Amino acid sequence: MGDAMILSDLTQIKARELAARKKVVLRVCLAAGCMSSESKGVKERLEQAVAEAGLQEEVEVRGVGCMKLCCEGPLVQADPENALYIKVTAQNAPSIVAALKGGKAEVARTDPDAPFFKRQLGIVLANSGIVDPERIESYIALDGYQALHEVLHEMTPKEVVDAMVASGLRGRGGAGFPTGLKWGTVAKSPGAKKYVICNADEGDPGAFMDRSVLESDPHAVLEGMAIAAYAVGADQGFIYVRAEYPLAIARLQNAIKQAKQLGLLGSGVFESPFNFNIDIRIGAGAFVCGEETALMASVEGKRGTPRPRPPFPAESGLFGCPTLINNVETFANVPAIYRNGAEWFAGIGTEKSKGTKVFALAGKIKNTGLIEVPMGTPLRVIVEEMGGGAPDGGRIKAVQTGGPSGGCIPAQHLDTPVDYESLGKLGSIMGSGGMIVMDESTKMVDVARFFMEFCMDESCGKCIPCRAGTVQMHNLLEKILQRKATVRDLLKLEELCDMVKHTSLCGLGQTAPNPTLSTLRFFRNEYEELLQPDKFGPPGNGGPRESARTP
Amino acid sequence: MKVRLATVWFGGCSGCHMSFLDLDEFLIDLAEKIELVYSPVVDTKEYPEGVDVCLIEGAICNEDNLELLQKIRQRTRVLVSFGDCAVTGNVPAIRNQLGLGNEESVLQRAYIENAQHNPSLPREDGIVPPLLPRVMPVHEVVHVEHYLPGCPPPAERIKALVSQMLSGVEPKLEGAALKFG
Amino acid sequence: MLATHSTSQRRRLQAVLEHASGDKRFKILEAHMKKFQFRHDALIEILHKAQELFGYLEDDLLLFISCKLKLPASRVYGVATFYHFFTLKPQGAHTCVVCMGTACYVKGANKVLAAIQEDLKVKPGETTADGQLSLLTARCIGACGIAPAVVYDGTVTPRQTAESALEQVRKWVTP
Amino acid sequence: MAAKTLTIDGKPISAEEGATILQASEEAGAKIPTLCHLDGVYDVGACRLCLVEVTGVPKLLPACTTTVAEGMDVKTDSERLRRYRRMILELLFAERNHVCAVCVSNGHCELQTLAYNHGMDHVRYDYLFPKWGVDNTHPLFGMDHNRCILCTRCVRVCWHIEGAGTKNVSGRGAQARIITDLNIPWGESDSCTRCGKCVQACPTGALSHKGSTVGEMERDRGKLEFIVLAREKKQWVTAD
Repeated sequence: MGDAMILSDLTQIKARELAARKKVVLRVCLAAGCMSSESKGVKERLEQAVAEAGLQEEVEVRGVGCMKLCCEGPLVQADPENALYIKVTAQNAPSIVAALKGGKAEVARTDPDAPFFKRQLGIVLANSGIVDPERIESYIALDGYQALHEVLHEMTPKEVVDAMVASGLRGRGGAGFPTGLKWGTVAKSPGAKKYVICNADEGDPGAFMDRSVLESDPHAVLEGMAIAAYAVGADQGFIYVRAEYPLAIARLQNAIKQAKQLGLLGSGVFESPFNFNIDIRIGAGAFVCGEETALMASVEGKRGTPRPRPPFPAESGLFGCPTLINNVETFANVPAIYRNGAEWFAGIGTEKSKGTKVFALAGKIKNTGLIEVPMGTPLRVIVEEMGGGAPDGGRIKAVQTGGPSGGCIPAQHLDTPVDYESLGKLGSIMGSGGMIVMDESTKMVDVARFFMEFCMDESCGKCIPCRAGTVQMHNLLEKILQRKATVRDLLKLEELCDMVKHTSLCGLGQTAPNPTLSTLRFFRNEYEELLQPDKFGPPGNGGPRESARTP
Repeated sequence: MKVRLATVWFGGCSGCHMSFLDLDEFLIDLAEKIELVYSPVVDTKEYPEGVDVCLIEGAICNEDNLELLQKIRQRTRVLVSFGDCAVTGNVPAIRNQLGLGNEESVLQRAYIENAQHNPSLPREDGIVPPLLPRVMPVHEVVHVEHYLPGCPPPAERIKALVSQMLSGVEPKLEGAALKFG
Repeated sequence: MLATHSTSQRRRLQAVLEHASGDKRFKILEAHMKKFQFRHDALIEILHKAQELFGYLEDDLLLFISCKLKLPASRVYGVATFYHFFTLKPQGAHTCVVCMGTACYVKGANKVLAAIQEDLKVKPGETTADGQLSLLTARCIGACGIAPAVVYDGTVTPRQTAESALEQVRKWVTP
Repeated sequence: MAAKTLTIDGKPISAEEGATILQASEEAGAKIPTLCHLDGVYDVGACRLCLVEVTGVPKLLPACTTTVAEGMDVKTDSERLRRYRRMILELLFAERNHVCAVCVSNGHCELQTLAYNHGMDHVRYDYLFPKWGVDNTHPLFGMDHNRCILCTRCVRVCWHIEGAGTKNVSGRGAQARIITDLNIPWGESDSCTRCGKCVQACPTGALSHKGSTVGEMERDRGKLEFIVLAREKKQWVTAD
């Protein structure tokens, strides 16, 4: 570990970094999506082409994080002319380099001024696609870790909490609990030892926001955690990441190492009395570990089963100590809030939902990828304007938000502004940010069954309503799909949904009925079309028995 | 007018009917109020139309059970699942644990492996009904109005339920009177 | 250390420890435990390392971990079977993980999976008879932008179809 | 310790600070149904039968893990609670193979008693008829997984009172099951001290003394209480 870092060191690194900046930067996406389309090879070939053209002094080839339009990857952006090349292959490299000296590259391009990009507002993803996630200097050059310095030297922990309250930030993990309130509770909880945990167990199928943030800008998360730790009085942090995200894990490990080397993590950060270390804990494939008490059990090396709350983690969490748990996106918002001020943040979004939200746009939509928009942006703007609508002239039928805990919002409600309350009113939730677009070919009962199967498989088995209830609900949905169910089965299903929702121990069970309830609410006819006449049912169910019965 | 009562015996040990006979002198009171139109203890071949109440013993195990049960539902006002086999599947349904296709292995075990004389499978089209792939409690097949659990339900419990029905009140058993087993 | 184990288990444990002394992988694993000061809360990290070294978590390995971390064997087994990432059976020489996340599902991942199942006569979670290929499913690998995605031997591959998937996996199995 | 005053089913009572609603209810004479709760071991709040309504709290709260608060207004019984409780019991009966007629605990079973006390005259959900095994390898005890409701009482007494850690839960969801050591036959386990506390703790016929036949398995819960009192409070008082 190096000597304690001071502010002038930070500005020196920034100055050095800016001085070394070359005239042209070729940015190549090295996030997991583009990596799977060989973007690493593209980067190597570009470097080679730059060398062959003798342009090393003028051109930098930089591996960066997500450039958002994942469906068109691998993406390469050429600055300063702002050309965005799509579906780039290694063979395209010489042409792209040649075009830097004038002329046009023989590579497909997309319009960087299209609504998909122009409608975005980057706070969490501000650095994504710009910084090199593997070099801390690249982050520092964009004023990284300045907020941490300012917080440590110019604010008391209480002032930090107050500013967070004033910003109006709400947890981005799903439920939208006010972050400042959470920080304040942990800060006030008595205890010599406290923990900060970053929940990076992004388990919702169809969500990849947190993966992208970790792969694209890991230091923003580390800085956010450090600020939070100072505010609540913690000296140890954990990041709980899914094992399914090997690249994110590697980049986090690298980022932690670099931050430690520069003294931005460890003891006496910025010559202050503040000590903070971060360790990574790798999940092992259990969706329920996204629930905070289950996550803590898993960090403790146990079976990831949730426990009743209260006591809340803020009072008694990891190893029985007060613990702050926020998710990746929440922490990634933190540095910007302290850099630009709480009022700045509170000025974005709606009255009750401040700031921006990152969504992973996927499914039956033309432009799939990552978007960050101000809270309150209508769904229609997201799916039609930015997403470009359904591909191949199809019609959008519904948008699924909140994954297995959320619901399907039908097309007639596309003008709903995206904020916590509005989505809640439609029986869905904001969730972590997965947004799956469904077109006319999607069968809603099948979607409900898909999510119920997910919850059934992911139920930890501890509480009865979730363990046994999801099995029965799944069987009923299966029976309906097989056209073997009657109206009695549908009633049974609805009754079970209500019971499981209100009696399950944790969020997984409590929200497991949501996709079924929301499709029943908006697409009930699709269920009813599959029902069979109840020939041997009770009177009134339309069976032929009516006439045969004695008076 | 007398209440037209039927009792039927599906997949069960007939213990529930034995318990019914344990009603002793109450049977004499009963005889004045009901007409027994169909039962293992009377000689009626065809389940009649217009039955008021039918007590169903046993689980639904074979195709004959299934066919007759559906006919009973069409021709009866009030069905009572009579005893644990009818209510839960009970012992006959234990074969369901063997999964689909257990019919064959169950017959093999009973009629070949455990046979002391002339091991052979009982197979006679139109005479020996084929087993269903899954044994079902009665309410899984048709709607049932009332349930009378117990293995067998004690005579007192049967008396309570039947008396309530005959006096025209909505039958209701409570507490330990609903005990399985 | 051995007091909580039964006579039969103790004999087995001794055999495991003797075997371990000649196997470099156990040394690496023990060094990893030492890094965590043999703390109980490191159990999942240790299991990750063990699976990385040995490919799967066989009983003897779990017994070794339980003994070294001084945890009840039942607890180690309970944790290892709770998390789907851990496998207690040997895996095939190659792995094919079909992502069944929502985005992949609505774009036809179930058809890809069905085609492989049908063609290789293998169910998810199983290995082909020749031991060449383990077919697995994932709940979402976060590659929704390039759905449907399949991971072949650790390499995420975008926009798969039944045909492209079969072409890949047929290379691995003996026809 | 400070006392808290609260209302349970309309009846004003006072309870010690830190007491659970379940403990306070006993004094108020309200009988809240439980399955996973066992006096003497820590609570897990898993069976959800003890859920109660608390005025001003939108969610239902488990009485076994929720501590009393000043001015709390608790309802332990309502049409809705009874409906939910009955459904939970039905789900349990449908989940595994609970055949009361041939069960060692027939007549002495907590699950069976709760079922009839909640008016469960039949199970509306399809029985799943899973195939679960029986472990009869132990010289003294038997374990029938068909009758297990995963309340984890046995796991907790083995860990918390006996300290052996022989039993735990493997797998998850509907596949979860109680295991012995490294999922070995119970009879081969020597971490098992044969103390039999797990058998005393079991609410159903899943754990039994060998040789008991239908309806013969009666338990002596007082023994567990006796040990807990002796161990934790150093009081050798036999529970009556």
